[in-house]
Amino acid sequence: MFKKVLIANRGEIAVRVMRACREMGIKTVAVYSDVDRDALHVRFADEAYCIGPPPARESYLIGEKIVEVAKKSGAEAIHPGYGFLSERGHFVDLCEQEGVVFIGPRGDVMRTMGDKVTARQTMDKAGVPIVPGTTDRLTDDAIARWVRDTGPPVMIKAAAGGGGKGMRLVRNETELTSAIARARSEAKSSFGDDSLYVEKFVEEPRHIEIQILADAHGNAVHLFERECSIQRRHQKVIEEAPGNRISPELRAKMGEAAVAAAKAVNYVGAGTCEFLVDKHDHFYFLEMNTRVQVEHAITEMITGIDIVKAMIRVAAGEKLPFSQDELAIHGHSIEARIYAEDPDNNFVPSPGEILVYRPAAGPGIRVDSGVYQGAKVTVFYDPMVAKLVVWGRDRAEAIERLGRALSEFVVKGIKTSIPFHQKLVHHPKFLEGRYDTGFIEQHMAGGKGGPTPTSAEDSAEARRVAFMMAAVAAYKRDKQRAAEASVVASGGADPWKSYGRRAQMRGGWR
Amino acid sequence: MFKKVLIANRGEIAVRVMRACREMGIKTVAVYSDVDRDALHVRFADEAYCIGPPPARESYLIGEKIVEVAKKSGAEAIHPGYGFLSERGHFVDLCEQEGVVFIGPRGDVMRTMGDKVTARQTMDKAGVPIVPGTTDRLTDDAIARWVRDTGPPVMIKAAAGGGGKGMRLVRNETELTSAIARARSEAKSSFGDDSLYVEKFVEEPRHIEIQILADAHGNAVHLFERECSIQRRHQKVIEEAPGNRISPELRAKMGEAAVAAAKAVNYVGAGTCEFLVDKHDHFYFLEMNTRVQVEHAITEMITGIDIVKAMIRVAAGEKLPFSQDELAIHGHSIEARIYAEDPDNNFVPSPGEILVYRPAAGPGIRVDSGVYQGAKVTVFYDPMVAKLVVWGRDRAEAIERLGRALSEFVVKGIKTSIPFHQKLVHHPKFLEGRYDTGFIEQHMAGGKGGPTPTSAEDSAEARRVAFMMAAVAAYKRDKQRAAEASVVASGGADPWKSYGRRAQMRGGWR
Amino acid sequence: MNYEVTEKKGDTKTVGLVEISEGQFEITIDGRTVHVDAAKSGKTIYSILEDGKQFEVIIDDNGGHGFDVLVGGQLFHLEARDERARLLASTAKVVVSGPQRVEAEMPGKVVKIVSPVGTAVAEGQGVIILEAMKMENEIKSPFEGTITDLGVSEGQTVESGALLFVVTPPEKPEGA
Amino acid sequence: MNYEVTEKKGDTKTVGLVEISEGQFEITIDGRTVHVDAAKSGKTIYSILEDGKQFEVIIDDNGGHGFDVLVGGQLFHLEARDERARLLASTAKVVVSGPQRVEAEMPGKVVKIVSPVGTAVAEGQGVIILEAMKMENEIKSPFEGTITDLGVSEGQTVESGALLFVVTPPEKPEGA
Repeated sequence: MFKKVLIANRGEIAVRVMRACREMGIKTVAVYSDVDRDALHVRFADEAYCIGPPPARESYLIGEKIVEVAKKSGAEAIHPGYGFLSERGHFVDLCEQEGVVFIGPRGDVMRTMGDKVTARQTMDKAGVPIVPGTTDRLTDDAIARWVRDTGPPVMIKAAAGGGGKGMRLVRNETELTSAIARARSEAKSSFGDDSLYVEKFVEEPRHIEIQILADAHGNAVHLFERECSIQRRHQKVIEEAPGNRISPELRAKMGEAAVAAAKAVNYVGAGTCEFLVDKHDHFYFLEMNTRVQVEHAITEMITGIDIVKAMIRVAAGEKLPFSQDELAIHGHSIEARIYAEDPDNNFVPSPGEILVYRPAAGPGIRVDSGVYQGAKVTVFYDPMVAKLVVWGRDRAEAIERLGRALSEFVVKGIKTSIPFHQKLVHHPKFLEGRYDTGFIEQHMAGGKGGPTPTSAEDSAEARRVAFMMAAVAAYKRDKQRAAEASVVASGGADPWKSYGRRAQMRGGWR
Repeated sequence: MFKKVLIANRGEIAVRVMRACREMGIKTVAVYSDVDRDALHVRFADEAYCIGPPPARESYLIGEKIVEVAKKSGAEAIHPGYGFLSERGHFVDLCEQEGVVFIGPRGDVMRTMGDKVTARQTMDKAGVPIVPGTTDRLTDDAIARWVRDTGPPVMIKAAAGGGGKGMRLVRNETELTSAIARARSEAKSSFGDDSLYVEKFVEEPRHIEIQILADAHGNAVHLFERECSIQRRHQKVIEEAPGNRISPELRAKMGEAAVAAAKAVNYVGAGTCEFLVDKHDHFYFLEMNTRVQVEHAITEMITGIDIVKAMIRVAAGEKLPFSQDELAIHGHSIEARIYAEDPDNNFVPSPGEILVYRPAAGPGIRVDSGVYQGAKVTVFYDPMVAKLVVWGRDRAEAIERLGRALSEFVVKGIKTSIPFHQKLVHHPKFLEGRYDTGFIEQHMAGGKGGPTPTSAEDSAEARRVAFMMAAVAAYKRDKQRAAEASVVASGGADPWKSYGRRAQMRGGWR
Repeated sequence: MNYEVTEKKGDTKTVGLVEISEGQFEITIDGRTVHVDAAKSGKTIYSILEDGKQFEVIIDDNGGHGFDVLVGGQLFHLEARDERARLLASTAKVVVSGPQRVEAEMPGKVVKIVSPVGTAVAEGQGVIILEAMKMENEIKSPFEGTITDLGVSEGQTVESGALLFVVTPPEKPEGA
Repeated sequence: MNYEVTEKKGDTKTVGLVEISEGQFEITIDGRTVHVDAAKSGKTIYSILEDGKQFEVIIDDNGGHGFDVLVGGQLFHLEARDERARLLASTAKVVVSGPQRVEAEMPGKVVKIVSPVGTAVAEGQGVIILEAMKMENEIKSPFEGTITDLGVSEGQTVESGALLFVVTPPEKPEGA
């Protein structure tokens, strides 16, 4: 086993990986940008090295610097977390060249899965169902011909795609020409590659993904599914494991397909096969994520398997310490991502200092967080500050716990998505477990709508208390200002400057 | 189901019960003493009422006041937690008279189990093995005769006993007369009842207890065992579930005995049968706790059952929602009790304000706490501030997690038992799982000894850093004092008073 | 003291308030007077007790008169104004004279200068567009005046606290 | 500046310390000079970086010269003294004259009065035994002198900050 591992990431996932390492008796090396000297992941590490200025492209994305720190500090392996360098094949190659173990699959596997057309070809060959469509890069004419033959609706997609870019839905043949042109131009500017392919559009799709783990000795298992259909602008908001309305047969078939996908590319490490499931329970391979996912924790809750530890073990050459038949689903788990954003103001990011931080706790609650009271959320990185993960004996209990946990989770100083989650977990459609990826758009007005999380009576009571307390707060501030004013009067502070700040606060910043 | 429940307790258990209520959609009523206005359990409640001055006998122990609050607020039931009124039969009777449901067994059941002689008689009749000895209140002569017939070592015990009082070990017949006299006088002064009985002394005893749950419809199940042998002065320090070296056969036999004990008294609610297990795997009924235990959480972790919710359900007349064959042990769980006490100074209590509170978190960790950053720990109540509960797929992983969690758990402002736990979880005897109730006395010099939790190299490094940082802290304070001194010089503070305080701090207070 | 509390796009209520002792208030609202025990423990979140009912209340002061008040999981955007505050505000306005600095509240990148030096601006008129956390924010002039200096240029990255611009109010006739 | 740091029943080391800038120190210990970056983030716990090595350090100031320092789960009881502190301490001693009040640091119950009014006490001699949190604590005289007043009687319950006793130091010949 490794004696020292470098974690090439920040925030909650860096802390998560360090926790696994500490439990395994492995020393950890953190890297940080100038603005992250006080970040939680630095405090959790045995060693920490600054790798550059705040923008990620000048620090967390510079593979050469990170490999250099690994070699200097004597770290034998690098865990990339998610995001940043986690799915960049060339970084994996660099690690290999420099003799540092990359905790994840090989670079060529990443490249195969990173290119959507190649991935589709590979999966098709391995017998994994793919969304009906082409497995080649197509000319405009070829796309038009395919659409004419098959009929709309179709999705035009960039081969190099990701993050919803270079993607266009065509519901009508008249839209086709302009859709192709726009997809190509977006693909060119986003990925430097304007290759396109085309797929049938799956109606009312549900996003179901299968977690897999594979070692270098030919063993691969799946850890069942997660349902990630609750999305806002292609960003996952709430995930559940197991999924809703997944029959044991469908689960088994999808699990086998995911393991087949992994074996087809000699996959080593943790990975996720994302599938679309249509209303007839047909499933189609969408893409494979070749890293640990944000939502891996809910799978850990229902299986008892520590996925990060397993990743480290197989990267060190060990065999998977469990087989498929030792794995079972135990209860139900849900994750709510807590973002530093203002749900009442179109989800704009909300940076700032966390003045009060009281995470939920108690039975059935796990919080993976990258912050602490007094920490600063900066503008430079992903605004996710914590993951609230709950477990219950069944889905009903998990939802009750999630509601309870959200009601006790306090973050003051920045706005968070907690109030939005509270509305979501009270929505009848969510409670029923009948939703698809269109849920937030259709049933919560894109996040602006949704039910009141409390009874009408409690709600009226809360409003009355809020009015009273606004008056109390105003009173207290007036009192304090009066006191401060007298201090200023006797010399000291610079009223010119403080007026400027105050004026600005009233100004455009919100 | 109840609409509103009063929680007649404070601290972590009050918060724990409120969490269960909130998940069940039940409103909660807190009671608090004058010194607890800012306590966490008040902040978690929907309603809160002051019931008197800080000393428990003037507030939390006055059943009449609490029942009055329940009736005034419309609470249909009272959850007593542990300690305080939780095992006082007369309080249960009072609730019944006043038409408020007591969440727990009937008053007569409590009295049966509260008197050790009656409990022994009852268990003996039910076929539950008791420690060999007498089941009657004995005269001095009768005790002497029994000891002469059986031979030492024996335990002389107060019939009304509890908390280690009125109890004397007799290893030699010459000690007998004085032991009887001292046990009687202690029993008289502690319980107002000098009745004694006598038991064989069990050598190298392990403390194994069985959690049971029973409803009012004649159903009773056990939730397997907990091992609570790690004790310091009869106070549990670390608990594990399942126990160590408990064979499936022994587990089944003890479980059946505990269920038989519950059925013998028509028990309703959650309860715990405490057993002593000797080195030959013989087990003996010790006593039954007729309330929720501090350590119930580890059983929740390995079974997935929410014990507090089950208590509330059966008190409301519902049937147990699971049967014995639906219950299974899943993984391993350990609890470490975090006390506000100074392990380096003979475990003296350490009250004060919690300046920094960063509980452990992440995979496999549950913290049940009654405090928060800024909370004050007072001298009036139990010094337990939090329970750190870990879960692992097996005991090894649970211990690794416990070690990791202790290393990230930060409480500043008061001293806690965390450093003591860190030594404990690195002790080879603990790691082996081979220990009895004499462990801390024999292997850790009563708490003063024990291994260093880190390697010699890391330890030396930590010492060097500590020396450097003591100098830095002294430097910073000198700097600040110099700054303050100049303020004082210009008028304001009272140096006479501040000297007095400083001098006193150097004095006898630590 | 009376406060006028207004919900964004909602009700306005008059809230009467008397502080009896530290944290203890007599509050009149909706024609009813209640006793409120507002404890701010650990200098953090309020615990409110009113006739036995307990609420945890989190208040974010947005500057000006705005307060975001979170009660039982519900967020209310409120403005609270009292007689004296109105008075103070008008007094403050008179005090403002001479050039005023406006500084960056968070680090970001200057995307565009909307009002270059010499522009006459109204209160609330945009001066600079700053990108932070991938969002564009318009930095407005706090009052009427002329932009007399810019601390930044387009494309420049600024730190928190950096001077963005200076606005000079129009000179007022004496006695105005 | 040089500090003498002593572990309770252990080593004494001389620690040389230069503050280069806020939180940045050059520290000489065991004959080696290292650079230490001591960040106190969120005004709470130190994060120490020394040549890449990271330590979370929690320091409790016990008053006087004592510091309890927790590093990597290990607690060290240390005393740190510098030249100037010694000087200040001796100066402080001269300042102490006339009766000094000793107050209760936590609420408790007076179990016993060990040194009644009129008792001559040495520095560190017990005066009162106070029970708090079920433990008995001996409250000692901070210096040599005579007990000239008692604020409490046996069996009495006291609040934090209450006067326990007054001790008057012996008069010193001038110029001593």
